[in-house]
Amino acid sequence: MQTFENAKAGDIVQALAERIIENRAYLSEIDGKIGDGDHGVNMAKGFGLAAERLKDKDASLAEALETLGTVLMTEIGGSMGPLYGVMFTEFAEKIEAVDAIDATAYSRMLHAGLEGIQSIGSAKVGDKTLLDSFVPAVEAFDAAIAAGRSFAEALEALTAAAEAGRDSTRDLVAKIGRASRLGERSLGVLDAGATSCAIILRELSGGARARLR
Amino acid sequence: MQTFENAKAGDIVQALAERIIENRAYLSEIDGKIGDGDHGVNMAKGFGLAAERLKDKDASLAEALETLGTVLMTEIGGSMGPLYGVMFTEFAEKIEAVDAIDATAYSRMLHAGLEGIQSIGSAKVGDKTLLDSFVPAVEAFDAAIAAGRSFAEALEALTAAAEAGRDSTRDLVAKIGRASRLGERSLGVLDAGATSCAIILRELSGGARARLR
Amino acid sequence: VKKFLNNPNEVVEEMLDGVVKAHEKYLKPINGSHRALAARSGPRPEKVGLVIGGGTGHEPCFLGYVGKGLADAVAVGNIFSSPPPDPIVQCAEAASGGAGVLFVYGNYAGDVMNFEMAAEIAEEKGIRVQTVLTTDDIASSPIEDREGRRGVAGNFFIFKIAGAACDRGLSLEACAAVTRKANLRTYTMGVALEPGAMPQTRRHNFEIGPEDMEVGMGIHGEPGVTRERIRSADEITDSVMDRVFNEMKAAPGDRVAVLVNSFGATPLMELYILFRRVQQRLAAKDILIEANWIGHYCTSLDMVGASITILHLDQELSELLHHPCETAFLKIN
Amino acid sequence: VKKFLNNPNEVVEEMLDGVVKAHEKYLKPINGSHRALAARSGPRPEKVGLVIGGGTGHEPCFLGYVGKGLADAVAVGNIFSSPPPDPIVQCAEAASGGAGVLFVYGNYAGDVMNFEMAAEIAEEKGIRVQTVLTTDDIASSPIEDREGRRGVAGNFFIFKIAGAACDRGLSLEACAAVTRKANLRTYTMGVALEPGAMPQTRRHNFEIGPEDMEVGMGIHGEPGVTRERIRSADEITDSVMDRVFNEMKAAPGDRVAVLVNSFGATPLMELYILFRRVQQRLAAKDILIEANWIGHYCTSLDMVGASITILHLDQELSELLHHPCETAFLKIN
Ligand SMILES: Nc1ncnc2c1ncn2[C@@H]1O[C@H](COP(=O)(O)OP(=O)(O)O)[C@@H](O)[C@H]1O
Ligand SMILES: Nc1ncnc2c1ncn2[C@@H]1O[C@H](COP(=O)(O)OP(=O)(O)O)[C@@H](O)[C@H]1O
Ligand SMILES: [Mg+2]
Ligand SMILES: [Mg+2]
Ligand SMILES: [Mg+2]
Ligand SMILES: [Mg+2]
Repeated sequence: MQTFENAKAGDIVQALAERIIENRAYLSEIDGKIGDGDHGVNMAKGFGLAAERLKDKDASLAEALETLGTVLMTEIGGSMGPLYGVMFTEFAEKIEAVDAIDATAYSRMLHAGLEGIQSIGSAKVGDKTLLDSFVPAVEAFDAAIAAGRSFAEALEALTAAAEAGRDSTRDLVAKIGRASRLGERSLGVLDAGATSCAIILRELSGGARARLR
Repeated sequence: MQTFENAKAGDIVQALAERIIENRAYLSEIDGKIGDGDHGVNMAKGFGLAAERLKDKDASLAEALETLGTVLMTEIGGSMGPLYGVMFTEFAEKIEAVDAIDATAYSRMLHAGLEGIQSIGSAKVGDKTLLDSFVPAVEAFDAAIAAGRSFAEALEALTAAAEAGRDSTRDLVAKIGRASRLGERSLGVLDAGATSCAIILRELSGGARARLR
Repeated sequence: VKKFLNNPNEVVEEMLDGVVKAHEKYLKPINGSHRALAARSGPRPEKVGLVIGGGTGHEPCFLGYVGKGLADAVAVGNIFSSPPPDPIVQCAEAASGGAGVLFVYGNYAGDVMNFEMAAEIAEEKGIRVQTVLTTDDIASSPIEDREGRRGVAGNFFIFKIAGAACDRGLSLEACAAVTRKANLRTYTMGVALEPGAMPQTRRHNFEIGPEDMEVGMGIHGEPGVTRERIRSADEITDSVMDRVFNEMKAAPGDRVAVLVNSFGATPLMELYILFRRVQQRLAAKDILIEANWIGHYCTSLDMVGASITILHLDQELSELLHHPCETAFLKIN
Repeated sequence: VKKFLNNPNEVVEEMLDGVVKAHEKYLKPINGSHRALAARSGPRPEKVGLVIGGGTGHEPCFLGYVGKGLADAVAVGNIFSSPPPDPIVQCAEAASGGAGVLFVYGNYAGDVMNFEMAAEIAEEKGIRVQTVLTTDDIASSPIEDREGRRGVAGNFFIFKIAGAACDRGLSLEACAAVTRKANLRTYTMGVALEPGAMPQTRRHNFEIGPEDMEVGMGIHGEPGVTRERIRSADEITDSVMDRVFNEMKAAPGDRVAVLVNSFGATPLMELYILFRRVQQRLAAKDILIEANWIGHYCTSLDMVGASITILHLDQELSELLHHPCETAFLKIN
């Protein structure tokens, strides 16, 4: 059975932060089309802060996720502070005690994060939010495992589903949050949160996959 | 000796107002380059108001000039209200008692207007103001008469000199008023007041010339 | 878009440095942080504390309304982003005089999540918290979904009423109730002619065509509810006032307060032209303007546009509106 | 450039309709005219009357500073144009309480001519008039020609001092003297990033390149004194403050009042960033900011830009600055 080591895998979060910072302008541009344009700026601020704290810490994945979650939750504000804050905190909590993370633990982690988001945000799939990336990604992961695929394959399925989910937001009318005021006018553009969520999931899963033993 | 009748020549002022109103945007555009852009707007407002008052009045030139001068002086404000206000009021006063206006009366009128302006404005030729149109125009008129030219010829000389004077402002550095703050930056553009003054003098003198007997 | 800036990433910090120096008469940092500011004279024992807050980019909202008789503390977020829970909790603690704390803020997902977390933490610390969400933007949702609307410039009136109620020593429940009433009687609609630009990008998020305007504009630079052809000031005002009259059940003789608010770049001259028509429309219905404010009260960076807010007064609201206050941007005596 | 307008040719009239309705608590038309507005409580027997005025497009200058403790009457011109003598005379008559009238206005050719004619007429009517021209714009002429400088946002302080002197019952000569002193101790410099646009044309008079700014900008949309590359907010502030320090002979321990003024479209956020640096520069010289104002106080339509004004206080000016006043845009108590 494939697993990856929790210890020292905090680098994954560093890489994740780099990706978000790289995409700062892009994410704000997307948010600007139907939102207020702060998504990339705030995300980059939060992830950058966390990356700084983690520097040279040799943290485990759980520790790194915990740091990231806490920074987002306590220092960033906006929608993303609480939503991604709770997500990463839940991620961290679920793998805290796991040394070698297997598919089951990974799935448990994903579900906990998802539930965290849903408990404070109360959005549903189809509302044009990050859930449109997240939910199909988790489903694809679980389905792949249930179908007997390997952890690595399931991670690939997860990434692909997250990105398909992100792309699906283009054809959705926003039902929640800022963009929902726009009604039909929100059609035709990606959701900013779904886009950042796809980036996060790709990086996290890619990092895990590269470490599988 | 050529003269023109004061009575009913108020139409000249009407035509003058039309010219100014036509040039509203142009005059403001020139003023905008090195001034505050209000010259055309304010001139058109004042001349338009006067034209309205004069409508169907069959006024003499003196009466019409008096109306114009008073409207400018009392209702327009800015630099042009007092300057052109005093000029037209002085014009009116000097020809008030003259039925048939000859070159001497016309010259007396011009000089009175000029002195009026200088008494309140204290600008000199070369300062890049309307005086750069006005002063050479009056000088050209007087010189033509002194040289034995006809009233009609002198009026033509006046117009030509006013326009040459206007053009000369392009190469002047403003020494007074708003544009003087710009120093060398005021080079290369016409002075707004010199431009409107040339329009006024052309229209007035053209109207007089057309009525000469 | 050109701006007076140093490091665009430090724009909020630098602004707050300026704010804290400029308004030290009214504001003091809580525990040294510029993200949680308390009124120098405001919080006092047995008075309900009023905590407001939200993102930056709306100046003088929210920090301009902190002081005696108005808000006791303000939590300050990043541009167009709610503050995180921590400064909100600090505000609650600073504002608390033992009689509970009232949170009043605009109804946005981010603000709701962060203020709710803060409220939980404050409750755990023994501070009773009640919350009123402002939802005055009548363009943002149909009347059936009044609770889903956003809070925009009407904040100004709702904060004022809340602050006065607190200052008069009402109970937490009574303060919340009258603030809720003020919110229900406050009607705002905004129109933008040009979007603003974030300091970090100095570009417009989106463009409004040369002949167009965004109607139902919020205060975060996001597009409005509909895009329409630009019309005359009176026609624009009429369409706003028609929407207001549709919801506000005002009878002849009723009194209102009016706020004509610039979104940032629209100058006073134009606001007065809008106010002129607002006054005409109200007068035609025999509705009296008891007080008015015209200027920059709740902005969206350098957006070109304006909003009109009507507060439908009753005796109680009128008294609270005129209750004295002393803050950096609103003084009533 | 988009604006909220009806008939562009009636923009001043429509604005004044709005102003007169909005501020009827402070202002009343003199003889029914909106071009001459008197303070409802202000003029009184034996008090020197303060008359201010100028063109429109500078709102809240000048009409926002009329009321108890400040100006007694304001004469209102067209956009960027001095009022004609008649409304100024009406203001003088309304403001006169028998102790003379003080005219305070910016040093512009048009204003000087119209106010001087009005002063003559008022004198003929038996009203003693003294005049103080404001010349606070340090960029507009070299120090040798201090009297030739223009009056810009420093008007705010100079009017305030003049109004307080009048309200305290000083003689006409004493009022003029202290106002003159205030003018001599007031230093302003402005920078524009984009020009404004006249309502009649809705176009910029001239363009400022994307990387450029106009330095030494006045308040009438005319180009500034020099065009420079745009720099950081701190660098801009430094160059202004260097010019101010060059002229203001302030010693450590001296006190000043500061005005950071938006020209129209520049939002508060950026003004605070400028103020932050002003404060740092003054503090480094041990100069104390006794009071500050940050916002839209003397504008130029929708111009993007800001000016910084320093009033070098002494004991007398400080007392007059803090003297109570109550106007639409300045309340001190
Ligand atoms: N209730 C919610 N549940 C899940 N995601 C949400 C919710 N509300 C908003 N979002 C996500 O947040 C994103 C916007 O994030 P951001 O721009 O940082 O915050 P804000 O909208 O407060 O400016 C949206 O694109 C959407 O994906
Ligand atoms: N002292 C003066 N004497 C003669 N003409 C003057 C004087 N000052 C200004 N002008 C003229 O006034 C013109 C500007 O007029 P206008 O734009 O209407 O007034 P303002 O400068 O007050 O905006 C200048 O172009 C100049 O020709
Ligand atoms: Mg956003
Ligand atoms: Mg001009
Ligand atoms: Mg936001
Ligand atoms: Mg002018």
